[in-house]
Amino acid sequence: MNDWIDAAIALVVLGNLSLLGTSRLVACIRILALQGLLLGLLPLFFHADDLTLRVVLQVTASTISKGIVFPWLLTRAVRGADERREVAPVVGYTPSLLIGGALLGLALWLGGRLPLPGDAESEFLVAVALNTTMVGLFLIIARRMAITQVLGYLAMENGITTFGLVFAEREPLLVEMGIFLDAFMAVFVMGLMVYNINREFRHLDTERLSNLTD
Amino acid sequence: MIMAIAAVIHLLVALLLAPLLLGVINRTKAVFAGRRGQPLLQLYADLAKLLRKGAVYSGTTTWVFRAGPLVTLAAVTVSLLVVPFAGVRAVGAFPGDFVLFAYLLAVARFFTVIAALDTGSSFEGMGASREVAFSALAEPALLVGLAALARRAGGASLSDCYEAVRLFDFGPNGGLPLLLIGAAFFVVFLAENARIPFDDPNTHLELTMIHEVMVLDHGGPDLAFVQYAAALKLWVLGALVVGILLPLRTGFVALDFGFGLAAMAVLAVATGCVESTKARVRLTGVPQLLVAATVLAGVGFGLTLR
Amino acid sequence: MIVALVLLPLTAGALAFFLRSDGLRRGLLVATALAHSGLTVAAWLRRPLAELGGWLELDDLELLILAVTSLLFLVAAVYAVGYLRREGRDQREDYTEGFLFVNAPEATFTGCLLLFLGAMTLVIGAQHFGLMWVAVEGTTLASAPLIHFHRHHRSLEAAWKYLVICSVGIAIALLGNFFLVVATSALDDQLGGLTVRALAEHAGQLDPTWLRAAFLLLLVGYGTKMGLAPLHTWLPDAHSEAPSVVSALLSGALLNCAFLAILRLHGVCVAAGQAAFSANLLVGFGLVSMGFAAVFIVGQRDYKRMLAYSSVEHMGIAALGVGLGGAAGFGALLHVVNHSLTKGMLFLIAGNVLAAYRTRSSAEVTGLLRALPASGLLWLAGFLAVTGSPPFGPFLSEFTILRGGLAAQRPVIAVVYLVLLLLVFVGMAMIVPGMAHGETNVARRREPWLAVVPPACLGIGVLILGVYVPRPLADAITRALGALGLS
Amino acid sequence: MILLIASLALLLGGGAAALAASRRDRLRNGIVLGSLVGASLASLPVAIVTIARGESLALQWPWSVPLGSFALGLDPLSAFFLLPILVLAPLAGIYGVGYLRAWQGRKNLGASWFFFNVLVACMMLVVVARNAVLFLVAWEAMALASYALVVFEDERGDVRGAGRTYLVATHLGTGALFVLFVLLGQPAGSLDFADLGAGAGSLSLLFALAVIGFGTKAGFMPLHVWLPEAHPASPSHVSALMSGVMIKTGIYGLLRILMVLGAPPPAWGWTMVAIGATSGVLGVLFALAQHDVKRLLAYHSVENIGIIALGLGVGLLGRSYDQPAMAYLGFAGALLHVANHALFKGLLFLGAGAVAHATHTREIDHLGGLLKRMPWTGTTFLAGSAAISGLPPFNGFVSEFLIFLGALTGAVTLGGAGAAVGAVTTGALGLIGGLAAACFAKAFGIMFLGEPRSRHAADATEVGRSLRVPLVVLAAACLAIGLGAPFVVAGLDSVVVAAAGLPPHDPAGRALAGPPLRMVALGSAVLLALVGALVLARRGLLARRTITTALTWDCGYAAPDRRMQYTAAGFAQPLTSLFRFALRTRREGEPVRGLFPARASLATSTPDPMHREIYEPVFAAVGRLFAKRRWVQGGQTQLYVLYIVLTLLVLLVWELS
Repeated sequence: MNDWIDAAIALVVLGNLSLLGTSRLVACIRILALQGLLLGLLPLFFHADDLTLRVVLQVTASTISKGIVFPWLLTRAVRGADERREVAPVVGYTPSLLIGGALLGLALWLGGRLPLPGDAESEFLVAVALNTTMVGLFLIIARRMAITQVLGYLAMENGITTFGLVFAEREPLLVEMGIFLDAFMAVFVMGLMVYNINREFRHLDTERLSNLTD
Repeated sequence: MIMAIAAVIHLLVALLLAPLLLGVINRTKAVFAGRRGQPLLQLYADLAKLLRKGAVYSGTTTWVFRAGPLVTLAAVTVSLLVVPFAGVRAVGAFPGDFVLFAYLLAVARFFTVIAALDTGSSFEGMGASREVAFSALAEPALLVGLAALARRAGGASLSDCYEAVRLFDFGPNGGLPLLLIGAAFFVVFLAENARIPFDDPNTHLELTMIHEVMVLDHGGPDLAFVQYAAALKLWVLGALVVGILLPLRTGFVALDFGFGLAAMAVLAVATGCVESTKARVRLTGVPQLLVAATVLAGVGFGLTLR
Repeated sequence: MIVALVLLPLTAGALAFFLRSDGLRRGLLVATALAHSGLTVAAWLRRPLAELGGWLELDDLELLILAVTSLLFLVAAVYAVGYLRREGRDQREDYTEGFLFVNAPEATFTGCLLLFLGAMTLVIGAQHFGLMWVAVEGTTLASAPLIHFHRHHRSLEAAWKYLVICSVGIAIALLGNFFLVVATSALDDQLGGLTVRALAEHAGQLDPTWLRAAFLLLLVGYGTKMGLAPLHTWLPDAHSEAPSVVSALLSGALLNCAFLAILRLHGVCVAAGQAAFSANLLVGFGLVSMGFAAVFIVGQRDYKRMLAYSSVEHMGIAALGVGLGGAAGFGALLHVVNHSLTKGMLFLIAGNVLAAYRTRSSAEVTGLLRALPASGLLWLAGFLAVTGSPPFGPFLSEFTILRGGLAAQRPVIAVVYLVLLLLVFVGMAMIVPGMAHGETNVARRREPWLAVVPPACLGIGVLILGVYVPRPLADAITRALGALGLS
Repeated sequence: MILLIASLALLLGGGAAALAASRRDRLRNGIVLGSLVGASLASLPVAIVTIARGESLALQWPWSVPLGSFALGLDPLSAFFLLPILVLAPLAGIYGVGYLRAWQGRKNLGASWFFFNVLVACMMLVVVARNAVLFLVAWEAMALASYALVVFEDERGDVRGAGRTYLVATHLGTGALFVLFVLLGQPAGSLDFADLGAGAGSLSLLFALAVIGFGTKAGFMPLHVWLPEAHPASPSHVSALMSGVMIKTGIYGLLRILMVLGAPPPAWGWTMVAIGATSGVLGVLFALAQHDVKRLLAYHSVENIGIIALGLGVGLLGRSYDQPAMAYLGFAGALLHVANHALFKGLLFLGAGAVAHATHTREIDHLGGLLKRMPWTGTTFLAGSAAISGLPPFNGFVSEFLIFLGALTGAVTLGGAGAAVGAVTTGALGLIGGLAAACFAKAFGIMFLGEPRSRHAADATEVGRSLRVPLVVLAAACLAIGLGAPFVVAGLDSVVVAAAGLPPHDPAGRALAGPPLRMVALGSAVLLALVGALVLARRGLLARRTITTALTWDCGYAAPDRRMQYTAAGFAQPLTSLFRFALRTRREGEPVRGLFPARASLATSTPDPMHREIYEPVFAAVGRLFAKRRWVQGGQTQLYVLYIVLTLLVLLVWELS
């Protein structure tokens, strides 16, 4: 089982790095979808011994939304816009990759510092969840286009949700409903905003969205 | 009892002899200049003549102009009440009386000044301006000096202060401090009475005058009051200088009194000598002299702190 | 009852989207606000029972915030009626850039306003950290369209920033919630839900490292919403671009809700023996917020942004007060009440000023007292109140916090706090009186009572709180502090 | 006590009623005057009885405010500070009714009177409050009410600027008071004055806070900057009230705190002496350089506060060195000067206001010859000038005399360095007195004497009765206190003893103060009698002589002109140029050129050097520094998210490492 987990983790980390290094939006969305699938399935491996219906349902919902629905919505949004590429990011792609390495190190360090009570094997998972979260945040910071920022946001959500699914499974369903609801609403409302931005500025570049200053 | 009588006698003597001091000064200057000079009693004659004259008032003036000489004379006269003379305590001696003394002189000055301003003349305005400037600087010198005297005397009235002054007193609080304070007072005496090197009472050259120019418009009885008040002021301040620098005391009231009058005469002669030998300082130099006097008095005070 | 409090505005909000008549919808808005206030009063009089297995409960702290929120919403609703009447739906010219734009449909505005209230009520009532988190996210989603009411690029930008920044914050808070769950893993099944009460009861068995990490994440997450510097960056943009009614609610009600969430976790930390850790963080954020606000208030050119930064400052004060504890804690909760009323009033007045002068530049506004006497007077009074001058409410609370700071043997913090307060005063004194006094080209006009009476009511409230702190209020604050373990 | 509270209620009610009756001028004026006079009549007897009996009244009502209580108390000290308020307020009110008539219909006078009444009520409340919260509320409400009065003519830019300076200054001062009271309240956990006490902290820190906090209100140099701005900006009856009474609440607060702090170390006394000497000398110097009569008067307030501080310093040193007589005299002088300054500064501001009212200018150099046109105003202004210059027989001399006497007592009795207070104080007071006389010779002489320098002055007529009555009353009061000094000071015994912290009925000071004061009063009386006698004598001398009227002697110059008269700037020039290192007067104009100069001009102005060279640069520097930090809020969402992430990471790393 651990091999599977390790393989999945390795894939996720690779996905994180490639997210940082890719300029084509559609490719980003695909990576994200893959990542969503992987991370969504992780709990299955984790709770293989005590698999309950709840976990199965969670996993199903998570994989379907993150692996299929969101990517589909986002692809549509990208098709609607003129730009297909992030041409001039705030932080270039090479530095982004370097920072991604640093973030990975930081995540590993933090994961080591946060020992899970009674669960030794999951140490890496904490790090990976944190790393995914950080990479998502980094994308928001380092990319200029609104759509890429939404993607970053989704990556971040991926990391957090994974963490929740794996470690906070004891919490009743309501919370998870909230999580999905919110993730959906975030994408939906943000998508709406992206649409609005596109209409208002004919452009998805957030450079235009920095007029309000002191 | 004797002292009380002596004090009253001093009052009368001062009121009577004050104009004579000016005569002595003028005679001294005449001697220096090789002239015969005017009679010693010239001022008395002037006063008598002026009192018999009518008056000319400028149409610009108000009651302030008429009040000026009167208030000036009244204030100087009242100030005489607290001045001790030749070891005789003043009639009105009380703790802190020298503050009243200084402020009465200020009253006199204030009214002289506003009377001058009342004429609207630029010359008198100029004199008034200089007068207030220089007297404001003379005030601290006088008061700090008196405070020093009060400290060494252990009492806060002029009479206490001067009773404690002895000739040839070379104790820790005598000698040098007294000399410094006496010097400061002499400067104040010259400045306040509009003598050379601060002012020239004889010229009528506007640009150099202070006191004389302020009273240009007064005439008749008013001018008599002004001149008499000036003479009295010379006397009271002179008494303060003499009380420090020439404090001859024998213990016999009459003898001391005589010495005191003689000392006043010496002071008048000394003033005449200064006026004959010194040139008037530049106007900008006057403040320096007065500040120096304050410093002298302050150092005098500091020496008494030991 | 609590469910009713939450559902009432939610249903009314949903209904508002479908009502066709403007009059009816406005009536619905005010009626809902009134009903909500009525229920709140009822809750004060008779403490409602906990519902949904303890997930919803109104304790003293909650009642306090609920009362402020409800009151402010009522006032804002009344003001909104007048505001919507003025706004209209035809094309309008933008004040600053001169382009034409239209407003969002009124139904969207009213509906979102009501949903916003529902979400805020849920935040207040929710004792479960998960539910609370859902509700906080709900407030973001409900209020973003409100900010984008004027459909033009600036308000879009403000709404976008609001959404992005608050979403990032809320995501971090979600991670914090998970951390919190991890912290409870030693308890297995005894916990019975991630409620404030349960956590406080079992605080001793929580894993300290994870609890602290969870507090950090939640503080940063909700702090973004609350407007603690340097997480506050959405505030000035959103407050300056949103309609003034919305700004008033954002500043006076929403920030409190986020603060409430942080307070609750602070209470858990106190119970778990981590008081020093969380308190120091609050103090730190408080001072940094005040400092940020001071820097941006001094020389500020836009009076609505100035008010927004002032909100940052006051949230900082509240955090600082809670962090200092003792008397300062009392002051902090009192300050939350005072600040809501004051800032609500100021934003509503700012709306009047904006409508009359058609500029947000404080330099271009002069002679308020001549053009709009009532608004001008309230504007000046609000400035004095918000800077903590007697005889207004914030003075008492700020003074109490100062007292608490010195009593807690933290003179340096108290002095820095005071200096920052004074700096903000100086900064605002350079701006506000200049707006109120002087001559003006704007013709003197009759001010509609709907535009003046609501803020005036708030102003009177602030004045009363400055000379008299009602016993029930003081008692409620004391008990609330006791429940948090801060007294 | 009930009467006092009734007065407060009457004032506030009257103010509110005036606000309501804003448009009906007669009714409103009636209400205002009724409330002011009524409150004064109701409370004056209470205050006087309290002082005479030397007893204290107290009252405490609960007040639902954290650590607040509605505690009022009336002891001799409070009662004494009530006196000037109760005397000056109705007089300023009467004056104001006439003064504000010019604005009827153009301004909301109801609001102005409302704030006036609030100001009076708050001042009263400040001196009787016995709880720190109540005190601070009243204190700040007082400041705000006066601010509202200062910006009465808010259409003028300078008035707005003055209001701003005042608002900021007073609030910064109050900030120091916040800390002060909190620290004092800590040991007992209560903010009632009865429980205040110094805790473990440094007493000198508390003293410093009190000096800064109360000194800002009082106008200690260099915290005085708001005074010369705010006083000229406000209507004259307000300036009179603010300068005459309100700034004294700072002195009151300082005294009250000193009573709490207990035995003072010598350093405090020296601090006060230093502050007093600085404020006094620089205040009068700055006054000398001014051309605006109200600005000049404002600087004189700084000067007189300096004199009061000198008195306090002498008194404190007396306490430190255990010299009851010195302490008594110092405090007596300071306190009496508080009352005296209220009277003559009130008189002078009202007089200046009357001049401004009649001539529409406050520029001294545009006036002249007003004594003929406005005899009442001129004569009373002269009385005020003499009083403020400390000239006998007026009241200013009496209080300065007491301070002199205290300092001299120190010089005589103290050993070593302590005695130096005698030299410093007498020197400073002497210099201040001389300069003040110079300044008022200038103010009175240029404004009221000579020939008019402009149309404004030439066309002036005497002001109406409601403006004259207060002037006459105040001038009479100045003279009365000057002549009745022994009785006044004896009457104030209980106040002085309380302020000086001496055992009650301590005879030392009274014994020292009584006889000299009798002599001073006698001297003043003799002076007046002598003047009277001389008047008669001259009348006799001139009885049968010719009296002619002519032109002023012009030294032979044929065509004298009004514009050739000395100006205020010229009059003060010897002194201002002597002290130019402190004044930094600006001179602008065209110098005289060539043998036959066609035109030349000279304008001097002396803005406050401390304002210009300390406060303004500091404020500007802070503003610039802050402006440089604006990029933080640069508009990029990315940047903003970065802040969040950085905050989070830094905190996490800090927490977990």
